[in-house]
Amino acid sequence: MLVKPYGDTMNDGAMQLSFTLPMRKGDEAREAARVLLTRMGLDDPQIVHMEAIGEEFTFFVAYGKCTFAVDTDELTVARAQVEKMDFYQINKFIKEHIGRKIKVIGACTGTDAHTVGLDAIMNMKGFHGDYGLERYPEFVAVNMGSQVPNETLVAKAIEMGADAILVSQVVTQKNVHVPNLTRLVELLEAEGYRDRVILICGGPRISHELAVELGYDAGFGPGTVPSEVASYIAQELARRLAQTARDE
Amino acid sequence: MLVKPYGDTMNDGAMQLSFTLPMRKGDEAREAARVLLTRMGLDDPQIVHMEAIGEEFTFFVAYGKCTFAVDTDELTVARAQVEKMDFYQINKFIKEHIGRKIKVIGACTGTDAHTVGLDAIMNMKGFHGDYGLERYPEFVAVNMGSQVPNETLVAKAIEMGADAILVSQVVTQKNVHVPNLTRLVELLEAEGYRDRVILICGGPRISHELAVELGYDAGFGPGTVPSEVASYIAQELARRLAQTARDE
Amino acid sequence: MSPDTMKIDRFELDAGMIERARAAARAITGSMQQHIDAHTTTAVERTVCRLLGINGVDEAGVPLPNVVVDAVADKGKLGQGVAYWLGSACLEHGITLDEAVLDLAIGKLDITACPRPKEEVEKALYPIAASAIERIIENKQKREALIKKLGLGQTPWLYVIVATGNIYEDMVQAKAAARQGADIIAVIRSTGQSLLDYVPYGATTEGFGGTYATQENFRLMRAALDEVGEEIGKYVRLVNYSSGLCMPEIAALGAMERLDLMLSDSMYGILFRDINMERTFVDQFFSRRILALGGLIINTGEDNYLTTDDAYESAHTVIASQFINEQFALAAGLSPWQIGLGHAFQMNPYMEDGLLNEIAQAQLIRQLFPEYPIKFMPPTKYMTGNIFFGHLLNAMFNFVSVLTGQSIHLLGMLTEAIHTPYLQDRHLSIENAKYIMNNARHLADEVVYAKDGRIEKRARAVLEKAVDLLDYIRSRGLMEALEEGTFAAVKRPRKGGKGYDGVVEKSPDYYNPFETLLPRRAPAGGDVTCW
Amino acid sequence: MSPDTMKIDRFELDAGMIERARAAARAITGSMQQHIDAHTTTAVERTVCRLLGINGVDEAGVPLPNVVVDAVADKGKLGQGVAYWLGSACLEHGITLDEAVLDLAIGKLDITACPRPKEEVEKALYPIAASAIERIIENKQKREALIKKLGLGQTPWLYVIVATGNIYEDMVQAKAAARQGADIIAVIRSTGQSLLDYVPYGATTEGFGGTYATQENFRLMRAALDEVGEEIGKYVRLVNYSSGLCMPEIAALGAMERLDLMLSDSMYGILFRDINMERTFVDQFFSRRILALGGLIINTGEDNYLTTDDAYESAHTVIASQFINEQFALAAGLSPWQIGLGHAFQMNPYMEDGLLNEIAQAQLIRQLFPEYPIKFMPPTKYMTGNIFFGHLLNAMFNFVSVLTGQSIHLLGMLTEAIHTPYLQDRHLSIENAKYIMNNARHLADEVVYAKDGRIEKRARAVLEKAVDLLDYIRSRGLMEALEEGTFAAVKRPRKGGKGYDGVVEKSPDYYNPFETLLPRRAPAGGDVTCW
Ligand code: B12
Ligand code: B12
Ligand SMILES: Cc1ncc(COP(=O)(O)O)c(C=O)c1O
Ligand SMILES: Cc1ncc(COP(=O)(O)O)c(C=O)c1O
Repeated sequence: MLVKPYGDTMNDGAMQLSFTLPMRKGDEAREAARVLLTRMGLDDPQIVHMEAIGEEFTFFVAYGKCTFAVDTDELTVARAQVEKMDFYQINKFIKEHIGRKIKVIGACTGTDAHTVGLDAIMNMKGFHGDYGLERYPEFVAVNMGSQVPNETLVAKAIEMGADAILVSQVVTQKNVHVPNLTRLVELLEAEGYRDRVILICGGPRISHELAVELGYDAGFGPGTVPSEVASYIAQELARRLAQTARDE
Repeated sequence: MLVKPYGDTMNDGAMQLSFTLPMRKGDEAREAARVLLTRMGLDDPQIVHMEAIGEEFTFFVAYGKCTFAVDTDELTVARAQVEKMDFYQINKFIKEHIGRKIKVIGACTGTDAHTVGLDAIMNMKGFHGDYGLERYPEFVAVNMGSQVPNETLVAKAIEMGADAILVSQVVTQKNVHVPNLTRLVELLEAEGYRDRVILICGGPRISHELAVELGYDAGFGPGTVPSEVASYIAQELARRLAQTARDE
Repeated sequence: MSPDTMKIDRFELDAGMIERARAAARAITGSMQQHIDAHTTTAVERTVCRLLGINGVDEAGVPLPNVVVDAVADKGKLGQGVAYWLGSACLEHGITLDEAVLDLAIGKLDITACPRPKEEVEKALYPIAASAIERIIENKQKREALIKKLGLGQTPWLYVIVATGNIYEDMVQAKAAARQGADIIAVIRSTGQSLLDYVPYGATTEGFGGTYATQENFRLMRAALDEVGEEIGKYVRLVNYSSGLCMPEIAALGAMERLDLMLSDSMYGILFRDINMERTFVDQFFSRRILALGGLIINTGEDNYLTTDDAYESAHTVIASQFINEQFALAAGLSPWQIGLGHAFQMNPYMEDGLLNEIAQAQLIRQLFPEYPIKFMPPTKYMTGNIFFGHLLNAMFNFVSVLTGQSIHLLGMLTEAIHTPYLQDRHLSIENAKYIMNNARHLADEVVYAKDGRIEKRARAVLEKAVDLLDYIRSRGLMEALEEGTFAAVKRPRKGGKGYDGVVEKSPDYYNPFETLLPRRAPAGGDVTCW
Repeated sequence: MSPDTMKIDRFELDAGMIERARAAARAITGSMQQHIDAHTTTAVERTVCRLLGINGVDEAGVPLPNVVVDAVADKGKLGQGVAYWLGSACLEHGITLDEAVLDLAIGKLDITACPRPKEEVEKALYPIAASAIERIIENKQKREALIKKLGLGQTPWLYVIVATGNIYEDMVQAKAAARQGADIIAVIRSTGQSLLDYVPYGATTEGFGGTYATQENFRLMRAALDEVGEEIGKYVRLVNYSSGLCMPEIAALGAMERLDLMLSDSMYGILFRDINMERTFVDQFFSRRILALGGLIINTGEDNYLTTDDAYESAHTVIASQFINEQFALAAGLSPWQIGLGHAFQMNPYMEDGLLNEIAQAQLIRQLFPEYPIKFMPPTKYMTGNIFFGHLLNAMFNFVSVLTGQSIHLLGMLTEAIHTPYLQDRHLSIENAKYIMNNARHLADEVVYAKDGRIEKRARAVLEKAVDLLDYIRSRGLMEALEEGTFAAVKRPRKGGKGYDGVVEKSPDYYNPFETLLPRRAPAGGDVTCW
């Protein structure tokens, strides 16, 4: 199916935009804004608001009609492959398929001090009425908290023999999280531990796609609940163990 | 100069968008939104909000980095050619260059009943402290008000021998103003009066560009003040009279 | 003060002043009643046709009520009333009403040819008229039953418009809005419909800035809302506009198709559509009697004054007009719970303490008309293309509404200055109202306004000016005042404007079966009678 | 009640309860003072260096204050104070301070080698220390003169952040913000700066989520704001963060470069940066004494508690912490007009009557601390990517601020959940605040809260819980309470956290020339002394 944005009529393509141009407010700035919108494939672009917001800056609000459509049949949705299970199912699954407790370690790495997201996944109380990993009898969960250097995390993970590492990255300005996340992969590889662990990252600007691109096994974005993460870890670990058993 | 949208750093290209897709909320809808933004030339598109707003509709707020730039040296700004004059200068100009009062007639045509904009230009009190045409001693201004059929306007214009016709169009949904404005031009042509009058339209969605495209001499958009319109009429009429004098 | 009246009686107002206002308004509307009772209009007569079941269009697509009324008017015989001639023709030729209309439409019959004694005609038409009344009453009962079963939302009721131009698209949007939390859905009419001297026919898919009001569109939307209402467990109300050259016809169609509210103002058409005033006063009376019977709530249009006039300077004209609309409404037999007087949040947002003035105005109106379902209209005048700023004006409007206990709350759209609402605009506006009203739900119970403070003083000053204006109108006469531009800064000539040729003096033998079947307040100013 | 106190004393509160709170807080901070007076820290000693004019970096880019302090610490001789050793070295070798530092930096000199009698050292260093004090006082006077000349904005003062990471880009944005109407500009620090145990050097152009706080950046921004201030005719104030491992150093740099406000909390670093508590309590005291002298306003960080704790459930922890911060501040010699206690608008926006609770809290704080420039922080926790909804939360926050007379109003950004502010975000936020505050300017004078109503009751309940908590902390001890997770739902071990190794017990011959030059309240709890 082809879809286009919808204002008040199917396929009208209506979109709202706002942006700033580093130009003095006036006819020329308005025209620049219009041309820009046209280049973006917007039909009938309307500059509905133009305002000076600093000596050489002009703020615009605009509407236009998007001329592109997306074929929904051709979309490929990147998402960690999991079958959703609840608290009880997960613990049962681990007992049956793993036969021992799963060890996980989590941290907000680098200079990041935003612990609320990681805590939501790891702490007892969990998130949105969904228990955190600490509450699962079949998980051993260590939460190292905020601003943990990658080196410290790797050392601790190896020390405890972690099956999974959970990294939270919330500050993403100027893409500061990208080198930090990459560095962790490099360190794990250097230690020869990368293949022995399920490596996961999460945060408001993290997508599964980005995570995979950076060398992680999975990524979790906004609104994630702990059971999704627990399901993934349990199933992925079971899959890997089965694989190893087959290989041997 | 090449300009790009500005968020917090020169040329970062930052833009905000919001739109609705006729799809059920979910990963697929998010991906469709992302693909759409990519097609529009937005780099690093971020879907920052996704919400179901009806059975089969999802609302998105997004940010992205525009990859297009506009060369300001190549912009051509469509605008009625006028030298700005004030109330006194205009009256003086008319006395000197026209030598008689200028007759103008205005109306909100078709089904449009939004008189405030036209009144702002024509009535005594004017707009933003700028007197309306009725106040000018050198103008004879007739305001026919709202919902005037094109036929009635043309008849009255011919009857009074109007030098300029001022049309206001505020309702523009489904482009209803376009056929209505076009029809007026056709009627004037049929009556052989088109060349004898300065034909002007105005309204919140009217641009000079559009006006010219539809066969008008000038178009005035939001924020227009009466003296701009008066300056234009006076100068344009003087130009035409001079032209006729030369031709004869 | 009981806890309940405390919520409403926030200001110390001079009761004598309020009584003076009502007395003046009663006098003003009372003298208009003579004119009203002495005239009928083409619109009223078409409405009689519709109530008698005349429907459909002729071969040229002209609605049959127009065909019938025009035929009678052409003969100059509308003074007797269209019902009189229809009844006569049926009796004369021994045919049914439908047959008479059919024959007339194909030019086979001149219904004005054979007048019959009025009593005979009355007898013949009474059962048909009574069954029309029956249908309207049944609708009213159906509504009451559904409300009892499903309930209504909390006040202020959130009222949103749909205006795609296409009734089927409107239905999608209306259902989405109801799911998002709207309590009331208005289908805005196409630009210019109010100037049509007929009601279009059938389902329509092409309107501009709105969707045509037709009986079929009413039916379709009613069904859609009933459906979504069952789904969400709330009776979702439907509104249209009983304004323009077809004011009473639309009222009748609305009553027949179970609409729940109608925009219905005694002067809006005069001021904003340049409809002749003599016509409007007659039409509004007949319309409202139908709405009274149907149990619809009317919404008056004082809010519109503030689109052309200044909301601070002319605040008193809104109040004065409300007193007039109130008296016209009572005269037409409407009950207090049906009288949704209108006002609006339209002060310049850059005014220091503007919010205090808005609170003063909204609270004053609440207190002057404690039993009425007051309709509060959103900011539109100062809305610009800056949707972010517009969203804030709407927020403060939502705040004032919940703080002052308004009843019918028309949601402002952040895109007001740009286009008729998109689906997402409506969503954002409903979200806005729900957040603020819930978050400030009981604030009204917790704040008291300082005695003789800025807010109370402003309310008193507005009331005083309103009373002075009413006294002035009373002394001048309402039509004369309208000629002078008293409201909305608009001047209208008594004999000018659209539809004046449709005003007809009733002849002494005028007959309209609904005159006696519809409610009205006894002319003496006593109780409502349903004769 | 005089008209002025009426504005502030909106609630009937039990005066005894308030006195109990203050007494408890005084006891809590009083027992901490022993620890404070008995210790110094690497940060305090570096600050001494900075005040003595030691600036610049060594060849490896290490700031000279760190080079000096580390050298002394390495010898285990920090207990005497770095000034003692510096003074000794100068006397011993007959060199200037600069020369001593230079020689030390290149490894030519061990300054701890030759201790000299304390009185001699004192005599040698006094003129240098006094001139540092001089410079700070001059800055204060310069500020006062500029304020007198240019004036300040109306309260609530609009406070916005710039955070591009690049000081030059920040200057552009700060000037634009000032032109748009901001009163106060904060340059947010780069993520992680608070954990650096040194202050970076020079102008910086690469920060993440903020711009490094350096002396040169301070100077550049101060100049930019002075420039735009002249242009717009208003003294635009500048803020930075006296938090983290360099708390007192930043205070000193701020005082030297005429910053006007400093984030300065007695416990923020402990709770939110896991900085050791023994260190923090020492550092905060010294920092604040410098700020007291410089005439800077401090802003405390109780607002942060509500980012991890629930704003409704834990409202009382904010109040309790404010009483503690107040006493620490008074102990450090700050005047009431300098004590900007912090709180925030962070309740769940979907809570019915949430706004009433926000009003109760804001008004309660206003009333408990009537003379203080209260800092009100915007909603952040419930901000999402829905910027339209976020703009509304900010609107209601702005409303509560003007309604309850807050002083320092940090503007919420509609893009809070997305990125550090864009130029247009800041513009929209300033527009939001200006609209609402102007439109509701005197509403505070016009509303009275119902006696024993929901709002007043809530305020009383919060106060009671706060007093109970303070009594509990008094009985347990503050450090113990922090170990238990009393604030922000965060537990910290007394001997854990960052920077613990920088805490040093003062030896009996400890020398710090500023001990006697900076203000503090006489330990007995009496008046402020500048010895
Ligand atoms: C609370 C908060 C703080 C608190 C943090 C307290 C704490 N202990 O966490 C305090 C006040 C200390 C703070 C400070 C700062 N903050 Co802050 N803060 C926020 C705020 C308001 C909420 C974040 C939050 O708690 N979200 C709630 C959680 C539940 O959501 P979440 O993190 O997305 O987590 C979910 C998913 O992403 C996922 N997830 C997250 N992590 C992980 C990990 C794994 C393994 C998995 C599986 C899933 C997962 O699951 C979670 C549950 O669904 C946001 C703004 C906002 N409203 O979003 C700014 C925000 C994140 N902060 C920001 C900044 C810049 C800072 C500072 C750097 C500012 C400064 N210069 O001083 C400082 C320094 C912090 C530092 N060193 O990191 C910026 C980041 C900008 C950017 N995009 O880079 C934001 C967006 C605000 C802004 N617009 O400027 N902050
Ligand atoms: C006031 C108003 C009304 C009043 C009009 C009263 C009156 N006598 O004018 C009332 C309440 C009656 C009304 C009714 C309707 N309205 Co209306 N109304 C508005 C409103 C709030 C303000 C318009 C206004 O007065 N602007 C102020 C003037 C000064 O600005 P302006 O018109 O742009 O004029 C300036 C320039 O454009 C220019 N200009 C304008 N005309 C001319 C002409 C010439 C010759 C020149 C040189 C310059 C010029 O100069 C002026 C001064 O700078 C707008 C929303 C908004 N905030 O913009 C909706 C709006 C225009 N209305 C709208 C609609 C749909 C209607 C209705 C059709 C709704 C309905 N179905 O019932 C009705 C019917 C009206 C009809 N038949 O035309 C829509 C139009 C949507 C669209 N883009 O098509 C709007 C945008 C609201 C909305 N979002 O739905 N409306
Ligand atoms: C009383 C009343 N009738 C009708 C309308 C709508 O206009 P129209 O009659 O053109 O549909 C309004 C406008 O809001 C109104 O207030
Ligand atoms: C008291 C205090 N200091 C500092 C900060 C800023 O954090 P950082 O110290 O990491 O720069 C805040 C946060 O808003 C604060 O409230």
